[in-house]
Amino acid sequence: MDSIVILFISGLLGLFVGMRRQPLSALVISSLGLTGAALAAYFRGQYTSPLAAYTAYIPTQSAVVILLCIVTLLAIWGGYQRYRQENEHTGDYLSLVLFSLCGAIMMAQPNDLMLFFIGLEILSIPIYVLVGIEKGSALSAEAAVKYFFTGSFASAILLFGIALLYGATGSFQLVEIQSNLAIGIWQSPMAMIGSLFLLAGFAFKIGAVPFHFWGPDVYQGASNAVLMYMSTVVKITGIYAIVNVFGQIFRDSYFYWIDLISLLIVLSMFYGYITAWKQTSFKRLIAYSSIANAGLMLFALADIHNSNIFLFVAAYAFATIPLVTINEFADQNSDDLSNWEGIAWKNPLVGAALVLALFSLAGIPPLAGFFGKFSLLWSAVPHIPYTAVLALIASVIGAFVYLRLLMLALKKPEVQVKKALSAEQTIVLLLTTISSITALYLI
Amino acid sequence: MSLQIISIILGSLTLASALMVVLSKHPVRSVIYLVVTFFFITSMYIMMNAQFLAIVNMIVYAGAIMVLFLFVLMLLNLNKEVEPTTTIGAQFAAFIAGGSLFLVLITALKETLILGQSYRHQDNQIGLVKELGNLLFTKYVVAFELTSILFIAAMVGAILLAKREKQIIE
Amino acid sequence: MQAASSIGTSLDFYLFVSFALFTIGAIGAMTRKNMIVLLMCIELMLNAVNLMLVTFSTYYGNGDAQIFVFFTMVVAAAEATVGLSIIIMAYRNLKSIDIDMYNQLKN
Amino acid sequence: MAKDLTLLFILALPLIGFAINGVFGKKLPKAFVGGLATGVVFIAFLLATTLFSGLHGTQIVKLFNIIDFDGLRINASFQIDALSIWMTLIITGIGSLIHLFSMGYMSHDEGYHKFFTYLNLFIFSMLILVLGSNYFVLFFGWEGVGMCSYLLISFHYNDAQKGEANSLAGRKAFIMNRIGDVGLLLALFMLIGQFQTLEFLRIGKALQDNAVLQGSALFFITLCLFIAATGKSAQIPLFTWLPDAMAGPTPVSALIHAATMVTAGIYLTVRSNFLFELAPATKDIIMYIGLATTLLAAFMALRQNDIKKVLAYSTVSQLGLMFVALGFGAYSVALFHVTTHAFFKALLFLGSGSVIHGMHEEQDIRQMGGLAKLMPITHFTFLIGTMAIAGIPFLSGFFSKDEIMAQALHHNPTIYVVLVLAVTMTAVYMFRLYFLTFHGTFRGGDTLKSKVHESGTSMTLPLIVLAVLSVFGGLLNLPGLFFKNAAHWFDHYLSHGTMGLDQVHNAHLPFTTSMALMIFASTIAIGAFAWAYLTYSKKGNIAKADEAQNGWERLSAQKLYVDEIYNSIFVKPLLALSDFAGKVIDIQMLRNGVYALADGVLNTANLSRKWQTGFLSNYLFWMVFGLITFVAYYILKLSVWH
Amino acid sequence: MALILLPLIFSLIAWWIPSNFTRIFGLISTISTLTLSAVTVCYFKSNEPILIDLGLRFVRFSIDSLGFTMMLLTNAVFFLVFLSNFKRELVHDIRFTALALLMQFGLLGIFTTNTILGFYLFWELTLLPIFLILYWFGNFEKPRAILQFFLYTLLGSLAMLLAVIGLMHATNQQTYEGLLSADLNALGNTSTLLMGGFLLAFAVKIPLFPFHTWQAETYTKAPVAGTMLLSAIMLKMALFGLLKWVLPIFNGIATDFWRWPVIVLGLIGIIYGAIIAIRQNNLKTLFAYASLSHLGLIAAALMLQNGETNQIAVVQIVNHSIVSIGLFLAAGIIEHRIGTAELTGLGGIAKVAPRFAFWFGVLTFVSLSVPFTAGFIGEFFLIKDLFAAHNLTGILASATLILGAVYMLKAYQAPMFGPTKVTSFEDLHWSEITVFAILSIAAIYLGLSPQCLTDFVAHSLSQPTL
Repeated sequence: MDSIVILFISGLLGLFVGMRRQPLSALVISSLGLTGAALAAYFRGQYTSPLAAYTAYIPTQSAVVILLCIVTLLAIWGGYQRYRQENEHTGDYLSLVLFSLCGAIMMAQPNDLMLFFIGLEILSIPIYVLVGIEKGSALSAEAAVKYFFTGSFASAILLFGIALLYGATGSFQLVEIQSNLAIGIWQSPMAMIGSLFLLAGFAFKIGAVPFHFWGPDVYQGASNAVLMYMSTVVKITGIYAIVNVFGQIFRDSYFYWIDLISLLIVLSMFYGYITAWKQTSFKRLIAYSSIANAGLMLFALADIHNSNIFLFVAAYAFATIPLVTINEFADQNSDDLSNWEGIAWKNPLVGAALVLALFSLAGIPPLAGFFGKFSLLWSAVPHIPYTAVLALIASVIGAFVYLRLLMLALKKPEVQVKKALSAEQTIVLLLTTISSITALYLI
Repeated sequence: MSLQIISIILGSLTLASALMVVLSKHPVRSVIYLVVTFFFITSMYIMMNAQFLAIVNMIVYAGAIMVLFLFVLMLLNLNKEVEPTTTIGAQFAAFIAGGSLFLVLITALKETLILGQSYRHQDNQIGLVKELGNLLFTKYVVAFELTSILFIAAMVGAILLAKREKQIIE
Repeated sequence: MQAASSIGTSLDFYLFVSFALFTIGAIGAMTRKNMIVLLMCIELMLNAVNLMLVTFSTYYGNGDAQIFVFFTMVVAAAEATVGLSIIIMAYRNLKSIDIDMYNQLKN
Repeated sequence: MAKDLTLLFILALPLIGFAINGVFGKKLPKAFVGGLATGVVFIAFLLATTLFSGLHGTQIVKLFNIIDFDGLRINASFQIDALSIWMTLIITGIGSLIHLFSMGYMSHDEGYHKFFTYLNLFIFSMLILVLGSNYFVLFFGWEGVGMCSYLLISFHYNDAQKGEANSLAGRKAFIMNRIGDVGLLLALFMLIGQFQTLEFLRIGKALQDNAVLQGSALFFITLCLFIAATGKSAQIPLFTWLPDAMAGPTPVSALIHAATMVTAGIYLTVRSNFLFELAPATKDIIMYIGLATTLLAAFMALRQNDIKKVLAYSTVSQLGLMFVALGFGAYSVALFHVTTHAFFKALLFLGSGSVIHGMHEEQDIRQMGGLAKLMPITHFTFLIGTMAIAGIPFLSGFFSKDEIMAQALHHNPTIYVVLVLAVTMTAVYMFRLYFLTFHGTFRGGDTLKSKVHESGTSMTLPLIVLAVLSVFGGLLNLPGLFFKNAAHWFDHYLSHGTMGLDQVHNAHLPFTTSMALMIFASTIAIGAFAWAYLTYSKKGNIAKADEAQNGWERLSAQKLYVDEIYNSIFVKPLLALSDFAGKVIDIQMLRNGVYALADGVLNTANLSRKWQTGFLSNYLFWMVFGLITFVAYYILKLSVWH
Repeated sequence: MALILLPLIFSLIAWWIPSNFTRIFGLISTISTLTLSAVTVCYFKSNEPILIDLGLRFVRFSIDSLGFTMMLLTNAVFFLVFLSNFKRELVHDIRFTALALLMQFGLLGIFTTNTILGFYLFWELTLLPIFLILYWFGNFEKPRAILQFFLYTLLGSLAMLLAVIGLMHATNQQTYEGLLSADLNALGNTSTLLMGGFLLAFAVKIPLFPFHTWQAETYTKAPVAGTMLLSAIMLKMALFGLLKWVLPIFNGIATDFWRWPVIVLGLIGIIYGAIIAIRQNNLKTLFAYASLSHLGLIAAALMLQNGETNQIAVVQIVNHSIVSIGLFLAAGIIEHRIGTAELTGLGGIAKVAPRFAFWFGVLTFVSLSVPFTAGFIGEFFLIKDLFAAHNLTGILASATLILGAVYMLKAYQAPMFGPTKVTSFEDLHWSEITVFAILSIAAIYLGLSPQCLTDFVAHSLSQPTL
C-alpha cells in the first residue's frame, strides 16, 4: 500500500518534471520512487499500516513488490537511451510506467476480486497508451489498437467470469468464495464457467495459447523500452495473480483444472518455441519465447500450494531485460535479427550478458533460469509427469531457438567494430549478468 | 404480473436495440442505438431497485461516454465514409462462435442454485445511494482512492495520444 | 418454484438478458470492422456484466456487487477515453478506422 | 645361480637388448647394436642350457601379481619344465643364430637398429609365451609375438614398389592372428568359468582329480584352443597369411615364420594335452585339419616360383604334419618334428636369404640357376636342408617324419596313404626348388651374374651350424630299432618333465613294419631326388612361364585361389556391410532421420506462424473459440463424470 | 575444496590475462591443478572419503577413491590437452583457455558431488563451454551440425532432470548415501522409468547405438582439442554416472529390467561402430566410430554389476582416455600440418616424420590393446565377464578385437605407409612428444600393474557409502 502511494507520488512528480524537458531528473525521481517503493515493501513488516484495518486491503508479499520494482527499475534504465534523445515524452513515459506498476502491485496477490480488477485495469490502461507512445509510427499505432481491443475484450471476459463467480458464491472475497464453494464446485456450473472465464482472462494476461495473439504483434509494435516493461511486469503480475486467485479459491480442488492447465502448457510451449524458430524479428522472437515461458509458468498451477514461481519469473525477467537492452544497443529503430550478427564482438559486456541471458532462458544450469524451471517442475512433476515430459521436449526446441540467436550473435565478424554502451545500459547489463550468476547462492 | 410483463418487454427491447448496434451500417446509428440500449438497461436497474447505479449509468454512460463517442465520430468526420464490410464466412464463423458461447452460458444457468428464484424483497434497500455510499467509503475506500490512479493514467494517456505533435502540423 | 409464472421477475430472466447482451457484444466485436463500433460492442459486453452483477446483488441482498458495477463503469469510462484517443492517434497514422487496415504486424 | 633367477635373466636379457637398442640404437654403431642383440639372445641360450642340464621336475617362478580378485588370481609367473625349457632352447638357440645371420643380412638396411629392437622384442614375447605358467601369461606372449610379427613383416614399409604390399601383408597376418586370438580368448574365458584358474598345473591337477567334467565344455574349450592354434600355426582355414608374411626380411621368415612363432600353436596343444586327451572329438578335428593342410599346402608349393613362397608353403605343410601327429595324441612326436623342422627350415630360409642377398633382392627362381658354383657354402647347406626335409635317410627330417607316418599307419592306414602323397610332393617341390636354384645355367642376365657373391661369415656360420643340426637332429629321438638304449630319448625327456605327457604313451610299431616304412620313405625321397635331377638338371627344364601352365599347375601356382575365395566370401561382404552401415544406416537413416525429424518439427513453424494472421477480428474469434473449448470440455467432462 | 574450485578461479582470471601469456597461463593452471590433486591423493586413504560440506542446500561434495581417480584423470587430460596444443593457435585464445578451465570445473564437480541434483547441475554446466568451444573453434558448415549434438544432449539431460526430480520426490533423499539407503524396489515400475531417464542421458553421452549419430560429425568438425576433451573425459561422465550413481541406487527391479537392453545396445555399438569404422575415409570420423565401439563394451560390462568388472571398467575408462587423447592428437597433427585428415590424401608420412610414425604406432598398438598395455587388461576382463554372463555376448564382444585390428591398422598404415603423397611434414614438437610419451607410459604401467588402480577404487565400488 505504501509502495503504491510512493509510486503514485513519484509518478506525478515525474510527470511534472517531464513537462519541463528534464529527462534525467525524471529518471532520477522515478528511480528514487521505485527504490522507495521497494524499501517500503521491505520494511512493511516492521510497522502496521493504518489502512490494514479495512477489510479490502492489499496483502501483497513484499518479495513480489520488490521484484516488480527492481524489474521496472531495470526496464526504465534499459530503455532510457531513447528518451534521452527524444525527451518529449520522457516524463509521460516514466509516470505511466509507475502508474501501471501501482496496478501491478495491486493485482499481483489480491484477496478481493474487486481490487484485483481495478488493479488489472490500472496496470493495463497505461500500457495501452505506452504501446502507442510512438505516435509517428504506424506500427506502434497498430500495436496499440490491437492491444487495446484484445485487452478490453479479455477484460470483459474476465469481468464476466468474476460476475459469474460472484453469482455462484455471493462474494468477491477470495476466502469467502472458497468457503462458499466448499460444498463442491461441480454442484455449481456457474462457478465452474466463471472460473474458466477467469482463467481465460489470466491466460490472456500472461499470453498463453490461444489467448496469445496480441503478444507478437504488440511486442513488435512497441518500443524497446515499453517492451522491456510489459514483457516482464505484466507476465510476472499475471502469473502471480492467477496462482493467488486460483490458489485461494480452489484451495482444495485446484486439481480439477489440471488437465486444462496441461493443455495450455503444452500448446503454449510448443506453439511458442516452434513459431519462434522462423522469426526474423527480434521482438517477435522474444514474444513467442514469452508465450512459451507463459506455458512454463503455468506449471505453478499444477500444485498451487507448493509451487514457487518467484525464481522462475525473476530469472525470466532478468534474462529478457538484458536481451531487449541489447536489441536497443544493436539498433534503436529496427528489430531485424540481422542487426544481431556478431553483436557480441562489439562489446565484451554485451557478449557476456547475452550468453548468460540466453543460457538462462534455455534453462541450463547453473544459471538462474535453470533454478526457476527446476523449482516449477519440482512441484509439478508428481502431479502432471507427462505434461512435464512434453514440456521438456518443447524446451529442447526452445533451446534451439536461443542457441540460434546465440550463434548469430557470436558469429565472428570480418571487421570488428567496437561500440560503447551508454551508462544506464551498462548498469542494466551488469546487474542482470551478476544476478544471473548469483542465482548460484540458491544451490 | 405487470412487473413481469414490463420486464419481458424491457428485456426484449434491450436485446433488440443491442442487436441494432451491431447490425446497423452507420456508426452514428450504432451510437444512437447504444444509447437506447443503455437506457433500457438503466430501466432494468430501476426495476431491481438499484437507483444509484441507474443514475450513474444514465449520466456516465448514456451521457458522458456516448457523447464522447459521437464527438470522436464527428471529429474524425467519418459519417460519409463507406462502412467496411465483413466477409460472409467470417460473419458466419463469428455467429457460430457467438451462438455456441451463448449456449455454453445458458448451460451455466441450468441447474444453478438460483434458477427460478425471485427477487428477495426483504432487503431491497441496498441499491440506494446511502447504503452504497456507506459501503464505498468504508469497506471499499482503498479501491475508491486507487481509482484516482486509473483516472490520472487515463487522462495522461488520452492527452498524450490525442494531442497533435508539433512535427505533424509543420 | 413456479418457473413459468415467475418469468420476467425471476433472476434467470435478467441473467438471460445479460448473457444475450454479452453474446451480441462478442459477435459484434468479432464481425464489425469499424473501430468505434468495435469499442461500442465491448461497452455492450461490459454492460452485460453490469446487468448480471446488479441481478446477483439483488439476489444476495448484498451491496458489494453494486459497488463493483460502479467501479466497472469507472473503468469503462477510462477505457473508453483511452480507447478513443488510441483510435484518434491511429487514424492520424493510417487515415482509416477500418480494423482490417491494421495488418502490418503478423506472422 | 638359483633357477628362478636364471629364468628371470633369460627373460630379461632380450628385454634389455630391446630397451637399449630401442632407445639408443640410432646413435650406436651398427656392430654394437647387432652384437648386443645377438649377444643377449646367445647368453640367454647359455643360461637355458644350464637350466636344461639341471632340470628336475616342474618349478614355478612367481614374479608379481597382475590381478587379484576374490574369485580369480592371476600372477605373472613362469614355469620351468621339460617342455618350456626345450622350447626356450629352440628359441634362443636358433634365435641367436638368426640374429647372427641378420647382422650380415641387414647390414645395409637403414632400419638396422629397429630391426634388432623388434627381433629382441620378439624373442622376449616368445619366451613369455613358452615360459608362462598360466594361460594368461601365455596369452600375453601370444599377442606379443603377433604384434612383433606384424612389425617385422611390414618392416620394409618404405620400399618404393613393395612398401604398400609389405604393410598389407603385415596387416593381414595381424588380423588373421587376431581371429585365432579370439579363439584363445574364448577358451580362456571358458577355462576360468570351469576352473577359476588359468594355471596349467592346477587345471591339469583338477582334471586328474576329477576327470568327470562336462564333455561338451571340454570339447568347446579345446576347439577354441585349436582355433587359436590354426591362427598362429597357419592351418586351414587361417593359413593364407603365412605365404604373404614372406614379405618380411628373410631372417624374420626364418625365425618367426618357420622356426618359432608358427610352432606356438603346437606348443599350445602340447601344453594343453591334458585337455585334448579328454576331448577325442577335437583331436579328430585336429587330425583332419592337419591332414588337409599338409596336403593342400604341399600341392600349392609344387608350382611356386618365389623361393620364399615355396618354403612358406612347405612350412604350412610341415605344420599340418605336426598337427596330424597331435591329432593322434603323439605329442612328443609332434614336438620332435617341431625341433627338427626348426633346424632344417631355419636353415633353408637362411639359405634362401643368403641366395636373395647374393642375388640382390631377387626372389624369383626363374631368374636363378647354377648358383652352386657362385655360392658354394650356401649351396651345400641348402642341399642338406633340402635332403633333411625331403626325408633322405638318416638326416633329421627322416626320423621325425617317419615317426609321424608310423603313428598314422598305426591309427589309420588310409591316412597313411594320404600322408605318403603329401610327403612325396614335399620331396618333389623341394628338389625342384633346389635344382632350379643351384643347377643349370644362370638365367638372371650377365650384369646380375657378375654381382652374385657368396655371403659373409656372419651369414654362413649360422648356415653351417644349422646344417650340422639338421644332419644330426634325428639323434634326439631315434626309433627303437637302432640303439635300444639311446632310443626315444626325447619321448622320455618330455614325458618325465611335462604335465600330462606322462599319461600319454606313443604307439610303437613292430620292427618289421618300421623297417618297411623307413625303406619305403627313403625310396620316395630318393626317387623324388632322382626325378628332379633328371628333369631340372639333366634336361635343363626350367619353370614354365605363367601363361604356359596347364590346369593343375595353374591351380597350384594360384594357391587354389584361396585368397580370392576368402576375398569374395569375407572381405568384400564386410566392406560392403561397412559401406552400407556407414552410409545408409548411419547417415541416411539415423542421422538424416534425426535431421528430418528436427526439420519437420521446426518447419511446422511455417504453418504455425500463419495462425497469427494480423487481423484483430481473427484474434478475437480465436479467443472466443478457446473460451468455448474450455467450457465445452468441462461440460463434457462433467457429464461423463456424473 | 580448492581441488574443485581451482579451475573455476583460473577460468575467471583467464579473461584478464593478456593474450601473450595465455598459453603459458593455461599450462600453468592445469599443471597446478594436477599437482594439487596428485599431492592430495598421496594423503588420501581410500576407506576414508573426504566430505566437503559448504552449507549449500543442494550441493555437497565428497571425494572417494573413484572420485579421486576420475579427478586425477580429468586434471591429467586437461593438462595434456593444453600441452599438446602448445604450438597451436588455439591456446593463444583467451576464450578457449577460459572455457576449457570452466569445463574442467564442471567435470570435477560431477566426479565429486554428493547430491543427485549437484550431479545434474555439473552435468549441464559442462554443456555451456563445450558449446562455445564447438561453435567458435569448430569448422561446422551449418549450424545444425552443432545443433544436432545439442538436440541429443539436451533431450538426454532433460530426461535426466525429470528423473532426478522424480527420484528426489520418490525417495525424499538427495544425497548419495540417502539414495543408496532408499528402497527403490518398492516403487516398482516407477523406478524403471526413472532409471530410463538417466539411461537416456547416459546413452546419448556414452554414446550407445541409436543415439550416436551426433558423435561422428561433431568429432570430425570440432577443433582437435575439443574432440579430445569430448572423447577423453566428457563421455566418461556418463560411464561414471552409471557406475557410481545409477547402478547402485537402482539396484533391483530397475537394473534387472534395463540390464539386457543396455548390454544389447552396447554390443550393437561394439560391432556396428567397428564395422563402420573400417570404411571411413576421415581419420577423425574413423576414431569416432572406434570410440563408439570401445565405449559400448564398457557400458555393456558395467551393466553386469559385478564388483570386479567395475574395477576393470575403471581401468578401461582410463585406458580409453589415454587412447582417445593419443589418437585424436595424432589425427589433429596430421590435419594441422597437411590440412586434411582424409585418408585418400595421405600416405608415406612415416618416411618424412619417423618420430611421429613411432609414437602414433605406439598409440595404435595401445588402442589395439596388445599385451603390456592397459587396454589388454581392460578388454580381456570385460569380455571375460560378458562371456560369463552369456556366451554369446562374450563372443560378439570379442569381435571388437578382430574388427579393431582391421580399422586401426588401416588408420595407421594408410597415412603412415602407403604410397607417398606427403612430402614435407614437420616432425613432432617436444610438447607433443611429451604428451605421447606420458600416454604410452601410463598405458604400459596400467597394463602391467592394473592392480594398483583396481585396489584403489575397490573400496568405493564395493562399499559405496559416501
